[in-house]
Order: sequence, then C-alpha cells, then structure tokens
Amino acid sequence: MNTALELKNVSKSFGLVKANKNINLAVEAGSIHGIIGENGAGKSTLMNIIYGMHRADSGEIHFGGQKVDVRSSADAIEHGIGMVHQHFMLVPTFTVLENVMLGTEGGLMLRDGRGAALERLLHLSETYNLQVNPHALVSDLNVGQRQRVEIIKALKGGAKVLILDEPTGVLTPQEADQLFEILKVLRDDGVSVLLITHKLSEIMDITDTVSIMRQGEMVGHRKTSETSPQELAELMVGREVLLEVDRKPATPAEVRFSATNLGYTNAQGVLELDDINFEVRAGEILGVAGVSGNGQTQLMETLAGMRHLTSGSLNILGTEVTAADQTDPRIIRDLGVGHIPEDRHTHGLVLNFEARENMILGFHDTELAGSGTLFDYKAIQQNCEDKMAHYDVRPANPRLNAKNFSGGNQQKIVIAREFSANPGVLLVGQPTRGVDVGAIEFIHKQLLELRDAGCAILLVSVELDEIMSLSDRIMVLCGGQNVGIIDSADADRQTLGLMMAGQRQEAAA
Amino acid sequence: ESHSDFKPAVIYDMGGKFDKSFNEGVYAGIKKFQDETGVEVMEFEVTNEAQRQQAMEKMVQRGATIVLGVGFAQADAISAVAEANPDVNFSIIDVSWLDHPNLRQYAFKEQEGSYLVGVAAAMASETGTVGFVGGMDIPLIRAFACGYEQGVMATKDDAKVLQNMTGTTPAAWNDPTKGSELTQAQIDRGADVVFQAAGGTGVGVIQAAADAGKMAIGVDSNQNYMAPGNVLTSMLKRVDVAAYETMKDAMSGDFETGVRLLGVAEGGVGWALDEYNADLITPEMKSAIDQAAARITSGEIEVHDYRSDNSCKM
Amino acid sequence: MSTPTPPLPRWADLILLPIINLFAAFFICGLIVLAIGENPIEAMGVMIKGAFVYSGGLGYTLFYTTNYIFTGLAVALAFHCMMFNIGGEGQALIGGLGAALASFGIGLYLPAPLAIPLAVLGAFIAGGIWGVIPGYLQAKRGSHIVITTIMFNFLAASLMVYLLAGPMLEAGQQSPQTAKLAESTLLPKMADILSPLGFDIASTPLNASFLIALGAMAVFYVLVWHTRLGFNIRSVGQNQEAAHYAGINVARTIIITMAISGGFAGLLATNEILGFNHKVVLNFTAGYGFTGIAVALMGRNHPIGIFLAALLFGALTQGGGELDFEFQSITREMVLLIQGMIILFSGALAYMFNPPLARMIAKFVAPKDPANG
Amino acid sequence: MADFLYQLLLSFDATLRIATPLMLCAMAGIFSERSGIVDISLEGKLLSGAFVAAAVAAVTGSAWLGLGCAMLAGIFMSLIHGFACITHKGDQVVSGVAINILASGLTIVLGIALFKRGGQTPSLPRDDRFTPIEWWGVDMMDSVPVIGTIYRQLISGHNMLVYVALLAVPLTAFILYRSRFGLRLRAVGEVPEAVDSAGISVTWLRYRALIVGGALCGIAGAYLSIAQGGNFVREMSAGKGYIALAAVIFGNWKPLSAFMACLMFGFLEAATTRLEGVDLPLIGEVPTQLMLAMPYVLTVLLLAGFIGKPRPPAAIGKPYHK
Ligand SMILES: Nc1ncnc2c1ncn2[C@@H]1O[C@H](COP(=O)(O)OP(=O)(O)OP(=O)(O)O)[C@@H](O)[C@H]1O
Ligand SMILES: Nc1ncnc2c1ncn2[C@@H]1O[C@H](COP(=O)(O)OP(=O)(O)OP(=O)(O)O)[C@@H](O)[C@H]1O
Ligand SMILES: [Mg+2]
Ligand SMILES: [Mg+2]
Repeated sequence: MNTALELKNVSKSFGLVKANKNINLAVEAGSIHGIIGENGAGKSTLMNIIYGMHRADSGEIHFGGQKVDVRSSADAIEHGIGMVHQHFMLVPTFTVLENVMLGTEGGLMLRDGRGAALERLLHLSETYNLQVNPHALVSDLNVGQRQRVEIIKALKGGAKVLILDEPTGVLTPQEADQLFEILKVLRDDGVSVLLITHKLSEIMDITDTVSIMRQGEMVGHRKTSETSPQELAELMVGREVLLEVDRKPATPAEVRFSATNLGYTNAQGVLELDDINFEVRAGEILGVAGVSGNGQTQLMETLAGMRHLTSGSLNILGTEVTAADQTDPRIIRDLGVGHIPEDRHTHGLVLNFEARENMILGFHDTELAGSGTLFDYKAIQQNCEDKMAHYDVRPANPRLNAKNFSGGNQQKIVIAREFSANPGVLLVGQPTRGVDVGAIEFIHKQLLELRDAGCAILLVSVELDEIMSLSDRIMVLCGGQNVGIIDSADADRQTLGLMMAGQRQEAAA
Repeated sequence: ESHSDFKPAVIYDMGGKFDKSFNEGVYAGIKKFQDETGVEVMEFEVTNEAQRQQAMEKMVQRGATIVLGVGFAQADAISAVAEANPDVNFSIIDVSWLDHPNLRQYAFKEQEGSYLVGVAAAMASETGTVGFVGGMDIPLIRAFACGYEQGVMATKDDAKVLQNMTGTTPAAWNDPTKGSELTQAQIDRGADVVFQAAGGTGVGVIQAAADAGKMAIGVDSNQNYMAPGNVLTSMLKRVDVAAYETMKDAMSGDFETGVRLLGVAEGGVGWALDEYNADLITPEMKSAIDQAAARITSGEIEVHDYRSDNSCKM
Repeated sequence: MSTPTPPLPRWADLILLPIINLFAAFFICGLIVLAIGENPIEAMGVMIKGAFVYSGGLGYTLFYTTNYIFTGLAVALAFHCMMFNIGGEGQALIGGLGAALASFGIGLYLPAPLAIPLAVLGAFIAGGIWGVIPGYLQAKRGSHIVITTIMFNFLAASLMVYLLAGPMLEAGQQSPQTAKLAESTLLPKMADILSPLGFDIASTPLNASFLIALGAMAVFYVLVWHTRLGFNIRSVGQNQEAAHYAGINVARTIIITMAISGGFAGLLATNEILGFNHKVVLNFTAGYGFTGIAVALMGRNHPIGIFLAALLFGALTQGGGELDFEFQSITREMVLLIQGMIILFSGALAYMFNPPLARMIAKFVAPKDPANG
Repeated sequence: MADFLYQLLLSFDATLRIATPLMLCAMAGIFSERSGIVDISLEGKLLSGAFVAAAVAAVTGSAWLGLGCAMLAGIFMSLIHGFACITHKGDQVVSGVAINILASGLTIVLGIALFKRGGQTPSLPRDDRFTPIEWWGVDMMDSVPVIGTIYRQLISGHNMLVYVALLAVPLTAFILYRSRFGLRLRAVGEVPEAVDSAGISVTWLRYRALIVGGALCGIAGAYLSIAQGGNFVREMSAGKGYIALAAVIFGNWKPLSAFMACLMFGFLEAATTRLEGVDLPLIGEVPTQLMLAMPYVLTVLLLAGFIGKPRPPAAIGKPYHK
C-alpha cells in the first residue's frame, strides 16, 4: 500500500481544551478519505495541523513515507498539500486572479507573474470544469463560485494531497455533485483527497475510506464499503442515535403564536424567509426541520425580535407585530416569549459573567434582581442556587464564570433561566447541541413538561431524531420556504427527507 | 559668606531660557550676575500653566529671598504668592498693574525701541513693503507693532506695513513653523524686511527671511548672529538689565519696590549694532536711527503706546 | 474578549501581574535615566520625597490624584462597555466651560450650598455632551469611537481657544482666560475645611473636589455593579450579541455610557477650575485625559484600583516636579516617559509576562491540574 | 485679478510645504493600516523623527545623517508598536497612545539631557539643513508668462524632502497596487487568514508594513526639524500625525485620495495663515479656529456618513490569532 500521508500520535491543546489527542491516520495515495465527527470533534484542528496553520504539540507527520516538519502553510504547500478551509479564505476586494496569485505571485512585481498565473488558472478551470471569471471581484461571486476559486487555489501548486474541510455545507445539491465529480477526477489523477463532512450520505457515496473522530480522538477507521451509516453515526456520537422519548399525546388549546406571510430580506437584499405561515397552539410542540442553512436561524431570530421581519406579520399572544413595527427582543420578551438561542456562546450567555448574572440576563429588569433600584445580590444568588439545584447544573457554584462551565452545563444555565420564567411561548433552538446523553434526556423531559403545562413551543434542531421524537407537528423549511407542515405521527425519515429536499407536502404524501 | 541668607530665584516662562529671545535675555542678566558675584541663582522653567504658582511657592519654601518672575503670564501667580509671603521680595518683568509692597515691576516702552528698528526697516526696504510677525495676539505685542509702524511711516510715508500675529494662545510663542509660513506669506506679498516679536516663533521668521534672501529684525536679545547678513538689526529690550538690577539690588539689601518704566531714555530699549550687521547698516541709516533716538529721549518725538488706548491711531 | 493566555490564579492576575508590569516600566525608565548620566535610585527618592514627605507634597499629590481619578473613571466606564474613550482630554476641557457657564450664569444669584452643586453639575453635563456625541455617532452611525474622540479633543481645544481668546476673554487680560468665577461657586480648600475640625494641614490646591472624586468612585462602583444600567453596560461590553438577545438596547446603552463617561471627565473641571484656578485658563487639562487611560488600565477598571493608580500618577506628577529642582538633566517630562511606559507595559503588553509567570507559579505552587486531569 | 491669481498660486506653494509632512505620514498610515494595524502612533513617530533628525544634525553637522537617523528612530518606534500588537497581540490603540506619550516624554528628556536648552535642539546653520533647491532654468523660464511663474514658485524652490514626499505618493500607490508586497499587504489587512493559508507570514508582513511606515514618519519628522525648520522644538509635531490619520480615513485608505486630503487640509491651513485678519467680501473675517479645526470637523462628518462612507480594511484593529 502506498501511503501519501501519515500522522503518528498527533496531539494539540488550546489552553485547557484538548482538541486532538494522539491522533493516528494514514491516507492512501489516489484515494478519497473521509473524516467525520460532531461539531468540535477536532477535525478542523487536525487538518490545520497537516496544513501547517497550527503546530502540533507533539506527534509526527509523514509525507510520502518521509517524516517532515511542517512549520507553516508554506512548508505544507511545498510538500504538495492544498487545503480548502471550512471558512472561505478569500479576499473579497480582490479579483479571482489576485486571490489565486496570492502567495505565488511569480516575481516582485505583479506584472511578472500575472500572465503565467492566468494561464494556470484557466488551465485548471478547464481541466476540472471549474468555471469562474478570473477578473471578477470575489465579493460579486456566489458561494458556489467562491468554492471553485478555493479549489483552484488549493490545486494551483500541483497538490498531491487535497484537504477539503466541509466543502458542501454551503453548496446546492447540484453544486455538491459537481464537486464530487471533480474529486473523482482528481483521485484518478493520483491525488489523495481528505474530505471532511457531517453528511453520512456523502461519505457513503464518494469516499474510499473513512475515519471517525469524537471529542478530539480518532475512534475508528473503516473502509467505506465495509461500513454502514448507522455504524458511523454511532461511532461519531458515541451513543445510540435514536433516543426514545416517553411522550404523551398533546392536548393543544388556543393559538398562542402565529406567522402570516412572514418574510425576511437581509441587509444584502437576499430573501431568506419567504412567505411563511404557521401557528403554534398552547400545549404543543411545533418542530422545524430542514438542512442547516435553510432559514431556521433567520426564522428563530426574526420570531425572537433579533431581526426585523420585512413583510407579513406575527401574532404573539394576541399582539400583532408587522414589518412596520420596530420590534426588538425586549418587546418580544415582554409579550411572554422565552428563547433558547441556537448558539449559546454568542447569544445565550455572557461568558465572562458569573453564573448568577447569566441566570438573570434578560430578566435583570424584573424581581429576580431584587425589588429595589439597586441589585439585591442576595436575591440574585438565591435565585441562581435554586435554579442550579432544580436543573442540576454542575458545579452548583453561582460565582463561577459561565465560561468555566462545560458545554452541557452552560446549556442548562440558559435552559434554567428561560424555562423558569414560565413563558407563554417558547422558542427553542438546538437545545442539545454538544450536550451529553444524560443531559439530553433531562432537557427533553423538561421540554415536554413545559408543553404539558400549556406552553406553546417552537423547536428548531438539526437532529432529525430529536425533532421527530419531541414534536407534535413538524414544519419543514427549504430555501427559506415552508415546504409543509405534517403531523409527527405521519412523519418518517423518508417523508421528511424528501420535504427537506424541497418536495411539497402534497407531492410527498 | 556675608550673603549666605541671600537666596535668589528666577522662574522662566514657557519657551524656556534658551528661547533666543525674551527668556534668554533674562538668562543673560542672571548669568552675568552669577559670574560676577558667584551667587547661585535657583532656576525653574515653566512648561505648563499649572506650574507657575507651584514653582514660586517651591522657591519660597526653599528659602528664596528674592523671586524674579519672567513675563506677564506669571502676574497672577506672583500676585498670590507675594501676598502670602510678605517678607520675601518679588520682581516681575512686563507687568505694571499689580500692587504689593514687596513687589518690583518692570515695564518697557517697547514702542520706542520698535520705532527705531522701524526707521531702519524703512530705509533698508527696497520694495517699500515691510512686515511684522507677532507672537501671541496681546496688547503688549500690538505695542511692538504699533511702534514699528510709526517708525516706518515717519521715515517713508508711502510704505506699506504687513502685520500678522501667530496665534491667540501661549503656543504662539513657540511655533517656528507657523512663523516661517507667515514670513513667507509676507514676503510673497512684497515684504523684504520682517520684524518679529514672537519669542521662539521668531526663529522661524528669521530663518524664512534668510532662506528667501530677505532681511529680518530680531527682538528682545541681540539676534544679529542668528543669520549673519540677513538680520538687519535687533530691537533690544534690556530684560537682562532688569534681571541683573533686580538681583544686584536685592543682594545689596536696597530693593525698592514699585513700577520701573524703561524706555530709550533709560537705556531700557534700543537697537543692536555689532560685527554681524555692520555691513548692513549704512552710515545714513545709523545717523537716522541715532537721530530718532535722540529726539525720543528729548521728548521731541512721542511714540504712541498702543496699550494706552488699545489702538494704533497715530 | 478572550486572550489566549494560560490562566493565572486570581491573586496573581490582580496583584502580581500589574506589579510586574509596573516594575518593568520603571526599570526601562531607570535605564534611560542611567543613560543620561543620572542615578535612577536617587531620582526615585527625590520623587517620593517630593510627593509625600515635603510639606504640602501630599496635598499636591492628592490634588493631582483627584484629576486622575476623574479621568480614570471616565476611561474605565467606557471600557466596561468596550468603548475606548480617548476623548477625556476634550471632555474635561468642555467640562471647564460648563462649570464656567454655570458659575457666571447662576452663581451670582445663589448661595454657595446651591451654587456649588449647580456648577459641578454644569461641568458634568458639559463633559457628558462632549462624550455623548461620539457615543451617538458610534452607536447609530458606526463611526469608530477612537477616531471620533480624538477628533473631538482637537475640536474642544479649538473651541476653547476661540472662546478664551475671544468672547470669554476677560477685558484687559493678556492671557487667554476668563474672569474670576463667581465666589459662591468656588470649592473650598481642604486645608480650610479641615482646620475648624482641628486638623492643620499645609495649604495646597487640594480642595473639596477630592471629596467629589471619592464620591464619584462610590457612584461608579454602585452604578457598574449594582444597577440595571451597569448590568446593561457590562453586558454590552462583554457580549453585544448576548445583550441584544437579552433585550438590552445596545445603542442606547452605548450612548448613555459615553454620556456618563464624558461627565466623569468633565468633573475634572471641578478640581482644576472650581477648586484651584478659579477661572478657566487654557489647557488646564494638561494631558490628564490621556493619562486616564493608563490609570484605568492599571486600576483594572475598578474604583479601588483606579484610586491606587491615580495616587501613583498623582505622586509621579508631584514628585516629578521635584526632579526639575534637584537634577540638571532630568525634568518633570520624565513623568511623561514613565506614563508612556506604564501604558505600554500594563496596557499593550499586559499579557507579555503572563505565560512565563503562569509557568513559574505552576512550578512553585503545588501542581494541581485544574481540569481534564 | 492677476494679483489674486498670483496670491492663489503662492497659497498652493504654501500648501505644498504644509502638506509635506502630512503626505509622508499619511502614506505611513496607509502602509500600516492597510496591513491591519491601527496607527494612531503616527504622531509619536513624527515627533521622534523630528527630534532625532535635529539632534543628529546638530551634533554631526550632517543633514543626511540626521535624515537617516530620523528614519531609524521612526522604525524603532514602529518596532515597539509591532512588538506590542503583532508579537504580543496587545491592543493597537493602547499601544499607539503609549507611543505618543513616550515620544513626547522621551524627546524632551533626551533633549534636555543632551543640549540643556529646555528641550530644544540648537539651531542649525543653513548648510546643515535641507534648504530650498532652485531648479535648472528658473531664470530662463521667467520670460514665459504664467508657466514661468508657476515653474519658479510652485515647482522649483522647495527643499528636497518636499519632492521626496511628492514622490512617496505615487510610489506608495505603485507598491500597493502593482507589487507583490502590495498585494500581500492589501490581503493581510482584509483577510489575514487567507495570507497565512497562502504560506505567507502574517507577522513578518505586518512588521514590514510598520517598518516602511516608521521610515516615512522619520522623513516627515526630519522635514519639520531640519528642512522646513532649523531646530527641534518640544511638541513640534503639534497634531500633524493626527491630521495625517484623518487624511488617511478621508482618502479611504487609498494613496491618491489621501494625498488629495492632505492637500486640502494643507490648503486650509495655508489659507488661514494668509487670510488671517483679512475681511473677505460676504464672509467677513475668517475665523481662524474654525479654519484650523476644519480637518477634524470634516473627518467627523465623514465618519458619521454625511459625506460618504469610509470603508476601512476589514481586519483592522484585530490581532491575528491562528
Ligand atoms: N484557535 C482555537 N483556540 C482555542 N480553541 C480552539 C481553537 N480552534 C479550535 N478550538 C477548539 O478545539 C476544539 C476542536 O475544534 P475544531 O474546530 O477542530 O472542531 P471541528 O471538528 O472542526 O468542528 P466543526 O464540525 O464544528 O467544524 C473545539 O472545542 C474548539 O472550540
Ligand atoms: N476555562 C476553564 N477554566 C476552569 N474550568 C474549566 C474551564 N473550561 C472547562 N472547565 C471545567 O472543566 C470541566 C470539563 O469541561 P468540558 O467542557 O471538557 O466538559 P465536557 O466533558 O465537554 O462536558 P459536557 O458534556 O457537559 O460539555 C468542567 O467541569 C468545567 O467546569
Ligand atoms: Mg471544523
Ligand atoms: Mg463539551
């Protein structure tokens, strides 16, 4: 066997976070090797080490059988490694050609190397069917085109190993297919491709071999032909994927929350939510399913008042909100809406605040902070202690800064705060992302309890299983549109899958 | 050591004792005194507004028996400290409006000295346009300008006198760049002799005139040496004499307070003639200036003081 | 703001690191003193004596300390909201204008117990106005606060020169300054306040403004850590997105913060103008606004820390004046140098000594791994 | 009319002299800020350059040595800035403030220690300065109407550093837009990750940008103290570094636009100098303070989006963490 790239015992920490622990990996020449793992498993870190963007704390890297010292991406490039990063590394104010030239200008003056670079660019774009106008400004390109520029950049030095870090996350299915065709051509040319993705189907479709990472560790290597999506998923998460939730049928009451022809156009003028209609009743959970990036985030943030809807209207507990109203999160909150944000680090918590301060964030105008003009820290402390006990936050130390809690416990703080305000309507985004099994069960139980107490809940999650097991009805978003709302009793993975791909409910049914 | 209890002090103002001008004049007098008597004079250079009073108090605390303040900006400070320390003697230059039994005040008839250099400027000018660059825009500097203008007009009644002030804050005393720009602007408008009364800013005036091959006139101290061949003369304000006299009188114990007004007659103001400008001053000029000085001394010419009515109506 | 530095124990972070930074600053300055041929130890001694030992030294030290407390609080409050207020200088200048207008406007008609608070308020409000405009421009129009506050410093200086040399110039005055303020708005000297109580201290410029500064410290503490507004300010400062999510009006919080921050800076005028000069003179701010940055950085944005840092700078300013008297070639500008070094070491290079210190502590303190075994 | 035009021409002449240090500092600012480093320390570098130029020229009697050392001084200050905010990822504004305060303290302390003149340096004799250069054929050209006058007044008769500044602008533009270094510089100020990923050291690139900027500020300082002026005076930079920064913003971080902004600010000052106390028809007497404050007023208005929206380099002010 001809190994193009081999890692031996590679470790890397960021402060206390051990992002990579003793990683071993071998990639065969002329193959497509997939790497999968949950968010934060350490995939990008590992790739960045190979590409010289990060330095490993310990361990060895071998290229073509030789131990090498990769100190910077320049070294990596020299060894024939190209990388397409998870986040675009393009200068938006530059033309495509300038972006491609960067680093390989071919002389002190741009003039010296421009011709050759253009030629190389055109050659690559022809060989691999990567059409893009070399003189267009990158800021004018759509994501698919930008992706192509990134690939051209990675290939320009004649890469022998090509790393792609979640390249399909931003692509349309057609674009993704096109990308895979390119990867196959590259493989046939003898290039080794390292493909990172979350999507099991992609792994099954295109890779030859696959490695699975979990919490900084390499937990398995498989030949793609000898494994199954189930096995991969279990390795990835380290638990049985399907969690059975003991859910009684809902007893929906009055409509608490509804959207009529809701639309949202962002600052760049892109229509991100298109004519969405739904209603949520007291005592039910409406799940929102969809492939990441199909408008879920925008929907949640629009409903929570963090963005202004641009057309249509909302009815929140009897109050009408239209595009003309300058809503903000305060107004929505005051109407009785609770909100577990999708991203707890950016929105849900102030990481440098103590737990007890986070426990009143957004409620610091209420009694929770004391009844007088000044904060009553006794009350604040007591409030936090009570909630920590009730929601089993560990360590139960109200004076600890939020950043020093583990991810799961951080989430519990947010949940404790929002749930215990007894909201009439609750918006829940990714409630169990990065949370361990025990905590997931706990959170699910709490959600159902709240439902049964009469709360109207809108739940967004990328975990289809979570949606299916918790929701009473499921709305599917695709391309910012509501594809349809079905009863969870009628929902199976296949139906939902088709809807997530854009097929209307009628067609699906 | 009969004078062991005699402790003199001087407080220079912004610009510092090497401003080539006003403060440096005082420094020359102090140095002369030190060289002659061997008595050490405590010195302090003020660099911000808040320091004046503190510096004076400091001097008194350190046992100063005579404190000399340089410049009108120290008037308030010296007034307060003189009030609080009746058994210490004080002296101040360029102030005449205070009243303390332990304070001597020196005022100069700047207009008279300026008149003399105005005569020289008028005679040296070929274009018939001469310039004046002042430091901070205050009545004192207006008095320089006004005296100068009178001297020029008395000599050549169709002459043109251009005037600019550098600014309205003390920073105007120390902005040679602006000084040189103003001079350049005046030269552009035809001036070929420029008189400056602008402290450290004047350095820029002299330099700009020299760079353009024109004439400058120095002020306060003898500045003829600064650009030999391009400094026509300097209007002397004998602050060195005032400083020297203050120290001498205080040392001898015969320190009269009150206001001393020094003009041409008292030798308090004048003009400079030395090896650096000997070639520039023609015999006719010299006799014209000397004659004007004589007529001022005799009272035949009365040079109008801007400060008397805040105007330069002649 | 996360700095990727190894964590230090709290005591080391709060006490040891600042001291090390301070020491580094003094060390470099000491080298410079050595280089110009004087003895740094001796110079230090002179400064300490000048600041604390000589009669009246302490009074002057506390007088300057008062200025630094005000500007330090101003910068620190803005820092809590992650705003960089470099405009303390301009805000203080305009504070002087506010004090003067209040004094000339109402001071004549009211007795001191009423007139003084109004004049103090005048300083606060005027400074606040000069702070709130950049705050507004930042919050609503996205103009970078650093640049706008710098520009506002120059604008304040220009405005004051215009006013003091023009409309507000006292008739017959040679220097650009106003007439004496109304007697009823002037703050009493501390010496005069204390002597009836039986304390006899040297008469120095130290005045009742020192008490205002202490009060401002208390207000700062309560405001930042015990009020809803303070919670808003800190939330916006630590995480704007989370603050927005929590229903805090981010723009309004920024604007209010800058108003109060400017107000604190404006209070400097109570010390310099109402307490000492008794008239508005040019450039009475003398760089205190800039030094406020150093004070806030050293004081870790906490009133106690700010007080200690302000005392340090007060002592440096007062003691530095002593250098002029004692040395031929060192002057009070040495203090500027020290200030610059302190800002460099405790601000820009704040975490330079963090990693080696963390390693050292790890070596000496019993090695107990904090997390993840 | 002819006289008016002549005076206008002379104002342009003065504009050029006043704008020279602004242009040099603005180009320095462009290098630094385009690389992603906020540079409010232009002022301090300018001041250090001015001091070192005057001090060295006074001691050695060589303007050229003065110029060289001024550039080194500017570079040294830049390296401090870089050490703090590139190497140690410190706050760029704090570091800039520190450098400005350091520079004002250090120049005075060293000045007093070296020359004992209250922080000033001795006045340089004419030969030790950069003095105006009369161009070839000025007298001959005089006979040509208009052109001759323009040639004599505007083009000829400046000191060498004015021409250096005028050259620095196209050179900066050329480097920025036509050279490899410029491409990388523009990239690192926008998306440093892209530069890193292309195998180029972000650190070294930014250091180089700061070094170039430091050298330019040094030249500007030398201009103040040994070309336009003849000695160093304390605080002689007098806010010019900040005006240059304003010009950078005004010019939207582009060399030619920043150059125009410098000329505009310079012209404002030149006009103020010339119009002081002059009663203009309709306007009356020009209020000096207002004219002098115009650069700041305009910059604030610009920043507030009333004149157009400046677009700073995307990565400016943020330390690069891998
Ligand atoms: N520069 C950094 N500084 C500190 N911590 C980091 C850094 N980069 C990554 N980490 C941490 O290292 C861990 C692994 O992150 P990494 O980006 O490699 O995950 P990933 O598997 O690529 O996740 P995703 O699928 O979300 O991209 C995470 O806990 C992350 O927070
Ligand atoms: N920066 C820090 N400072 C101090 N303690 C920390 C820090 N980060 C994490 N900890 C502590 O380390 C422990 C482990 O944290 P970590 O985030 O690795 O947990 P985890 O295993 O991922 O748990 P979870 O599944 O809940 O996310 C926790 O107890 C947490 O409080
Ligand atoms: Mg990743
Ligand atoms: Mg975790």
